Amino acid sequence: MIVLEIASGVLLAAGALFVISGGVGLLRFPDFYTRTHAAGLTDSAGAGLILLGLLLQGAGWETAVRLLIIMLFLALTSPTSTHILAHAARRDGVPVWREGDPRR
Amino acid sequence: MIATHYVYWLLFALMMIGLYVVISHGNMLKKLIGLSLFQVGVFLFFISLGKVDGGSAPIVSEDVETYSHPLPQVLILTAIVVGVATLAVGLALAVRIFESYGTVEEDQVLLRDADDREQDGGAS
Amino acid sequence: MTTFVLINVTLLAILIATALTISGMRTLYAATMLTALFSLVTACLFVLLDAVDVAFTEAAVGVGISTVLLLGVLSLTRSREAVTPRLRRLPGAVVVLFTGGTLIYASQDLPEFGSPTTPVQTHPLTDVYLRQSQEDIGIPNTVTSVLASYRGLDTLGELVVVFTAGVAVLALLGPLMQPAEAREREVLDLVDYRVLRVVTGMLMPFILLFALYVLFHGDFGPGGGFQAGVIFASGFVLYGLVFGLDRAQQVLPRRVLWVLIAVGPVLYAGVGVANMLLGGAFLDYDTFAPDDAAAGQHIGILLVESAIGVTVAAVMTSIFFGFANRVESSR
Amino acid sequence: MMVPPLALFWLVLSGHYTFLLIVLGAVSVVLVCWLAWRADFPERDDVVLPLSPRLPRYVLWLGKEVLVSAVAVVRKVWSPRPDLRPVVGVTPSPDMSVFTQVVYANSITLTPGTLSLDVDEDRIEVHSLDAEDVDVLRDGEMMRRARGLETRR
Repeated sequence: MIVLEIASGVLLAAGALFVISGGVGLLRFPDFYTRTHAAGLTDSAGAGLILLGLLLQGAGWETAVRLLIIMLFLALTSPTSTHILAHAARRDGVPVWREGDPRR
Repeated sequence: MIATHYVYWLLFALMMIGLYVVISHGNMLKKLIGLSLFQVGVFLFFISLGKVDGGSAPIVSEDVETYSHPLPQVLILTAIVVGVATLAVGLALAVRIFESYGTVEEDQVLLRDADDREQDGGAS
Repeated sequence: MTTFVLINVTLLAILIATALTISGMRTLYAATMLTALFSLVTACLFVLLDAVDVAFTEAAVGVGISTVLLLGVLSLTRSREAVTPRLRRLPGAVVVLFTGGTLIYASQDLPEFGSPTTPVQTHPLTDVYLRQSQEDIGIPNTVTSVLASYRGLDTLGELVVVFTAGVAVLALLGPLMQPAEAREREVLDLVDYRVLRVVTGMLMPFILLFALYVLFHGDFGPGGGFQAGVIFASGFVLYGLVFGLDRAQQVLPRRVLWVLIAVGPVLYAGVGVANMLLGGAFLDYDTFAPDDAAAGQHIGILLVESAIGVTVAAVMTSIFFGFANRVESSR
Repeated sequence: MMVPPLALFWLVLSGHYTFLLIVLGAVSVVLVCWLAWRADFPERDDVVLPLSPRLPRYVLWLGKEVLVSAVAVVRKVWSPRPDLRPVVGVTPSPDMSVFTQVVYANSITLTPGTLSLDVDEDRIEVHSLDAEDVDVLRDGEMMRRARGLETRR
């Protein structure tokens, strides 16, 4: 079982790295749309890897089923909310940042 | 003292921030938001009184020995739902006040009331 | 410093920082969003303090329903706060500092946090709730047995408060307003929100079923009537937000909702009266099955939790409908 | 149509298979189906969980894509001078059922670096951190795979 534990640890660490990168990107990127991309890192890769890591901890099938359902739920809702947010910004006329523009 | 009471002190700070918003802000919606901050502080305080070191959630199973106390949790569980229901009543009142006064700022509401009273006094 | 203390202090620090930001913010939309964040962090803290049932409720209420209500009210009133004059800040600060100081002084008398020898933990009642309840009632989740059985009368009172609050909101916001006939039906631009609509349509049945699952599995894990009611209502709030109020009201007509609001307290009190008729005390579920007390308790708890769930869901949904009607008719 | 996935959801979550709970579960599923029928979703034919045999393969492929593009974005986040040339492009999505189009749009959003802004009848507007990403989308591998879910249903 040591292999599983190592794999789980690696996945959790990688997930945490993605989550932190998402946060840093949120602070560093210049405008709304690019920041949304950074936040997407946390949502998709970060959350997915962390949940996979937890899945490998092997806590019985009831927990595993719940983790899988959470993953499915996230895979459905997080892109939807991101899309709607960006859609609303687009409709509101938030301009797209081009290279050389000042930060917003 | 710090090691054993830090949670209470931090929660008192939280309650006081909420209380400050309720007392000094004139906007009624802001007051309601402040009230819910205060409320959450109280909820957490209650729950923290039932917590035991190394305890787990009070769902009895064979391989767990220590449990946190269920009673505060029951009280707070119902209080949260009651809290949102009363928040809705407060918000409904705020909407009605806005409809008749055109503002949700306490000062302006009081000012309009004073004006009305003066006019009534002048007429009679 | 254990990990527990570290996580605890970090979460509390985030809470306090959020609260400070909210108190300084004049744009109320942003403050509302931060309040939702505040609730999420609170839910994490509840889990840390072993209160999983409470965390459940807080997450559904704080992030779902109260945020939607606040946003609705902001669109009805003004979303910018006036500047607080300096003159008003001072008395508030004095009162708060004085109260806070008193509380901290008084906290010297409080028992140590987390200690197993506090009066809360050593009181004989603790043993009743945690050990004896397994024989009396026989369900693992002691929160449910305390909520629905040991303190059933108390919970009936809470349910009546929720009922009253729902009626008060309906009275304030004019429940008899019938906007659907007078107003021209909005032509919904389906293509525009295609993604949102499809995903909502796919998720909503599962949210509703999850609420029912939470209702009926409150005996074994975190869950129960209050949580289920709030989750059920947030499913409908989601439907109303995405597909429009008219359609949401077609699914659950308001008249039906009003009946359901009253069904809960009546059913709950009816269970108590039935117990009296069977020769027991008010809400003494043992009388349902005289030979097997635990079975009687199970029936009683199931009925009472369902009553709670129905009323909470109906009250929350009709509060949302009330506010949403105002928003639509003020356009 | 909706009964099997809902019943499966209940059984998988429940974990307690006593007579009472199974009956309650059946009642709950019926109640939810009745409400969903009353709700009458406009795209009802498409609003069915895609229990297509190709779904697992698609999920695995999408997971791989997400990781690859996430690494690229992480590099941009941490580089001292991020090389950002965001563009708004359009990728066609002709003759798709609504459901497949939604799957496609959400897959675009789920991969970091691309973000679907607007879903139209037969095209999707995409914001991307890199012009190349839009070109890759136009090549159509993701679209082809998303379509694969539809045909084998």
